[in-house]
Amino acid sequence: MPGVGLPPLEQNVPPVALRNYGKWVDHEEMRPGVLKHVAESGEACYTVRAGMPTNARVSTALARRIAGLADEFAEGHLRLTRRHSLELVGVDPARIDELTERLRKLGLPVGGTGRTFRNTVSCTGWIHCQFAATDAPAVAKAISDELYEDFLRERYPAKLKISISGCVNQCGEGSTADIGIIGVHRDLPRVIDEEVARCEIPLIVSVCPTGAIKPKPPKSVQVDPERCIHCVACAAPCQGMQIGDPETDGLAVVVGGKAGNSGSGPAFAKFVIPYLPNTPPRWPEVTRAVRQIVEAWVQGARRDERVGDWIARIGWDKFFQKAGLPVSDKLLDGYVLWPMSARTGVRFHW
Amino acid sequence: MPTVEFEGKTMDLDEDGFLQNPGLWSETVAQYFADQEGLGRLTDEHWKVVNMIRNYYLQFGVAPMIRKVVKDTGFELKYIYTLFPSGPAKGACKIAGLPKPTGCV
Amino acid sequence: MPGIGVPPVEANLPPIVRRNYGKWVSHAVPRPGVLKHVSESGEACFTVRVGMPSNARVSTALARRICDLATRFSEGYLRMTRRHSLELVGVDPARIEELIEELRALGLPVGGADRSFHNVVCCTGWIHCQFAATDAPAIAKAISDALWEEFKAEGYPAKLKVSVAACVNQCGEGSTADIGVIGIHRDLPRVNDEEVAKCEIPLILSICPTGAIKPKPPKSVQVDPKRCIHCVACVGQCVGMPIGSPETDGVAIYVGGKAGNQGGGPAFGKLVIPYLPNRPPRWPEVVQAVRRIVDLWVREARRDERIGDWISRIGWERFFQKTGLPVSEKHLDGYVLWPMSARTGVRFHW
Amino acid sequence: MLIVQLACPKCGFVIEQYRADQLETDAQKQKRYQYLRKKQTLCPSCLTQTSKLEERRVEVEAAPEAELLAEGPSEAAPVGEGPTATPLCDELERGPWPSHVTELKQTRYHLQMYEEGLRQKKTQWGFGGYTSIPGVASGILMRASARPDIAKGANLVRAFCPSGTFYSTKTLRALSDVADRHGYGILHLHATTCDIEVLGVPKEELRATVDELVAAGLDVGSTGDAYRNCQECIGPLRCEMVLVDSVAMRQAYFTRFLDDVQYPRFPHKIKFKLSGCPNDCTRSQQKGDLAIVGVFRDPPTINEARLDGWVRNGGDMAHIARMCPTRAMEWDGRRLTIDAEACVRCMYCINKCPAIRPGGDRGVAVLAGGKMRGKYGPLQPVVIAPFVPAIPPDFKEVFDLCAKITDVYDEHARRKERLGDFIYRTGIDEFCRLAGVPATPQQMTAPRVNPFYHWTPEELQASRKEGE
Repeated sequence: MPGVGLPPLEQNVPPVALRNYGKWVDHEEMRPGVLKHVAESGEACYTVRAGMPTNARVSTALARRIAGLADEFAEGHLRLTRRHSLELVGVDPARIDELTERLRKLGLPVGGTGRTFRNTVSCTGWIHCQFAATDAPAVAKAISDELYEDFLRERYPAKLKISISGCVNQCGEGSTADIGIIGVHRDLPRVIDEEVARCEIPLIVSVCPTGAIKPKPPKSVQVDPERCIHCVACAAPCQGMQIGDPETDGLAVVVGGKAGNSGSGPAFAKFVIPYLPNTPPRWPEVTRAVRQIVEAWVQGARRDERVGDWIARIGWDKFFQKAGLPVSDKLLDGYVLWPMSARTGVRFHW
Repeated sequence: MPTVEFEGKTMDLDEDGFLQNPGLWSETVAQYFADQEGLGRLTDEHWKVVNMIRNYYLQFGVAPMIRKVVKDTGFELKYIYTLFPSGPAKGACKIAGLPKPTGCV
Repeated sequence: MPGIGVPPVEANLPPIVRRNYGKWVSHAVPRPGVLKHVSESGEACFTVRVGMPSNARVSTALARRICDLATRFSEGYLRMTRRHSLELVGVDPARIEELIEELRALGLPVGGADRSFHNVVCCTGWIHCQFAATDAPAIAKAISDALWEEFKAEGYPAKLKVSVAACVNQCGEGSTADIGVIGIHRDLPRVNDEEVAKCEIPLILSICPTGAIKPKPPKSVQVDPKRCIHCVACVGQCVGMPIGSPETDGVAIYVGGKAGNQGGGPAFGKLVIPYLPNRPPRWPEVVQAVRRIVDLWVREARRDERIGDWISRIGWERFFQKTGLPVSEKHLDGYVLWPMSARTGVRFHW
Repeated sequence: MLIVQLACPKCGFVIEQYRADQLETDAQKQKRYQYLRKKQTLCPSCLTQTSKLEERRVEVEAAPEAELLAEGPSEAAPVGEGPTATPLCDELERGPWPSHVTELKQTRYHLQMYEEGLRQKKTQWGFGGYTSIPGVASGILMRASARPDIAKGANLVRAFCPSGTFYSTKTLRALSDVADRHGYGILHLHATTCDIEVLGVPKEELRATVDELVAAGLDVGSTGDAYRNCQECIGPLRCEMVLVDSVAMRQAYFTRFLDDVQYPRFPHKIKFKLSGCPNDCTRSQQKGDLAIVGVFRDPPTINEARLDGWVRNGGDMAHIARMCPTRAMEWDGRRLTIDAEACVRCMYCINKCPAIRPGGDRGVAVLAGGKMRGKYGPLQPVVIAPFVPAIPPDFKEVFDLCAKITDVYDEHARRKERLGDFIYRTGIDEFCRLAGVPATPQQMTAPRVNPFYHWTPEELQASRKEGE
């Protein structure tokens, strides 16, 4: 029966972490993928970080193999980070090379700490979700393959986090990352009258942020194409509102998101490419765009400047110039937060 | 689409057993759904919740918020889950002949 | 007959300005209230700037005397600035002292240029306006009297502009200035059914920004006190909705507005005191508050920092701490631009 | 060869086809054919929902394409040389990065669903939502299949990750056992709110799955309009920056709010995130309906001796001073000073130089209203209280405020309105009034610009009295 809450700490936390709970004083990035934390007592704790299959989709077969390595190298404990990477904590420093090799044999690269390309975060996409406008795991795989070397080596001015969401619901968090990919639908919801008749019509009408949905007597609704902003809010509460079309679905690229308070502070990423088509299985247009943005950043940013900080310094005007991206009216926010996006004054970068 | 014959009427149900045409609802239909849910004979307390939900739905076209159900019936939330083990949204709404509350985002 | 448009440019220009049209190369402020502009040809043009009665209310008697001075000192021409001060342009530098003396005899101070207290902009107020919640000219007079010496000297870190608007319609521009005083009503519009019946009711409803006004059959409206934000939008549309009461009307004080793009860039002033009562004829609380803010700014700001620039450097939390002004939820913007006012992240000044 | 096709009556898309001779003899095919003829099907091309597929008989020369003859789970799909049933999935196994497809192939997941998705550029999954079974009000999610010809819909069970997202191998193996026994044998480590997901559980095995997860120490929940799984940063378990005990705080959250987590009752979901310092490793300041972030009020401390050593070893203090976002640092080559007035405790210098550490006087800031979609799109949570003491073991002050915030939300929000959308609609001032939170300058980027604010009758009465 549910209702037990969390397991006791001892059940899953490795002894080295329990011994030094709240007593950590220092840490060091030894090399990409290897962290050393030092506690008050002087005890050092080595962590090895590895990339995981996109969407953190792990077969039980791989999970068991990872568990085997954890038994062998990390006192039977392991950890998943907030970015879906794997960490073995409390590894004997003399055996790190061996562990790295063993992980490589499992296909898991060691890296993704410091100024590197980090493990991507992505949602389930077409593997198992009805909303996905694009396949986040495959896009994540394509980008990860493209930037693979940068996961292993520190070539960047600062860390680079890339997240991919299959749709605007953003379970894959596109908006939070330095570079985000967000699946977008561009067509109107198709109203299936018989289905809508069984839904809560006032709810469908009220969730629409632009008032584009009006009741259509006797028991259906109609969508005003002039007003619809393809937010899919109506698709969630009613299966009679179907959106999506393989010919017109695709994805958008956003840049400059981050969570921490340093640099320019926490911010959502901003749209820079409003639409790229779905081109499975490898989405070459997307990887090309990401590469273009990454290289402009690597070239232009100062040390410690994440993508958003860099852009905050040089200005969006310059960003589009340097990244070689076109600007369109789609990038002008006309929605709720537009006063934050529209510029006042004439402090331009030319 | 699954159907069920009841009191001489054919009722369409969705895959989770929700009534597709709320107009066919009656108290005996409610009892039928309660049997399907394994609740046995509906008590006055069950009816209090069912009637509250149904009346709200008929008035506003949407299911009431759970806080409203708790307030209007005077039952604790956990007790409502005891009355309707699959929950006020699913269990009680089904018995009250409402459409299935759906969506996960 | 109307239809001639504006007079020819030359018609009212002093000869020295006509001669050097578009050829100005530099300017300086040799002494408070005196500007020296130099043109390509090397010709220097001296301007004397003069404080004017509040609201630029000038009797024809005073106007004639000013004309006499202009005839004697500036070839018969004069100018009004955008901040209601008077300028005599093209004055012989040898005669500036004499002119200042003559102006003093008329009761008009010379000053209000560069790092000083500039002429106050204000609206008509109770002199001649039906909307005024306070009397802008009297407040402008009270503040100008208090900062009288600072008009004639240059002791500030940067210029100080104060504007006074008697109601939220802001003909007196409170929001644009370093310190703005804005008259506010705090009570609800009183609906006079008979009068409202003669107005365009749909217009009254649609102009209300918060939907606080609902029709009251047969031919009137009612106001929801929870929703009304005292914006007086409805008051302007219908005589049947008067607002205001002597006991509850008063002023609010805004700080940090400016137009130029330097420093923090163009911005509106921000609310710092939500309400002070109307205390004619001298509004001592308002004067005191202005004095307090100005003194602190003078003490703490770096050279060239206008009030808004200074606050954006030290942070609003520090501003409130240092001025000792209380903060209430009225300072939290809950209206259209609130996402720009509410803070995200935790980058606090303590 | 005679082919029997079932096509969409609207757009003519062939949804399924069979060789006529096989349809005669193969009972399995016959059954599926009958099923499709009767059951509602969603046309993957034009998305018409229909129960009346059009039947066509066509004569073709060659054998029909393999993918249209998909016959269920892909474990039978040939691997290795030659054309396979899943060429697009196979492509995603190439490249150096670990592949999710390789993982999917080792499980009972119906890979053909994914292959078809990639081929048609469209998800093959149908409508889904939260569901519950007796005794388990929260933690189960179902998703229908839009291609019942390939795979049935599937349920998934959500469980809370353990503290700090550490796993003992015992727990991970137990989890793998559950996923093998009842699901496809695929794990999701983790889903968006840091939940574990066991995918592909048949309806009748849901209860057993839940019980076995709970027995392994992994309680279930985190679906529906409830408090969700609370995400905390690694905190005291392996981080020197942590200002407040985020791990103990999460434990306290579950102790206090377990019922609110497991019995949905709110207008919409409420996601909780706890970060021990302003670095915000849980991204609470973007994603948290309620975001709790550790903060410190005293200025950062400088360990002079350590700084000397660090600089001697090549530490670039001049760069750090230059990059300080508020220019609060001065470095003359030997002495470092931090202007406490200008410093906003952003953590940049602390992250970059081990000689600079967070100052004292620590607590948490509580922010509310973050989310990624909802009605008004992505909104960052806004500061409700900039400093609340965080006192273990129960962190009463912090969670009292959270409960107050969600009470106001529960009482006043509309159905399916996220907390951020509700605050957006009501206005932050009104929301703070309702929640009884005193205003602080730390809540504002700047005070308001417009002069339009509410005055209460009491406030007016006070003025009137004064006037008498």
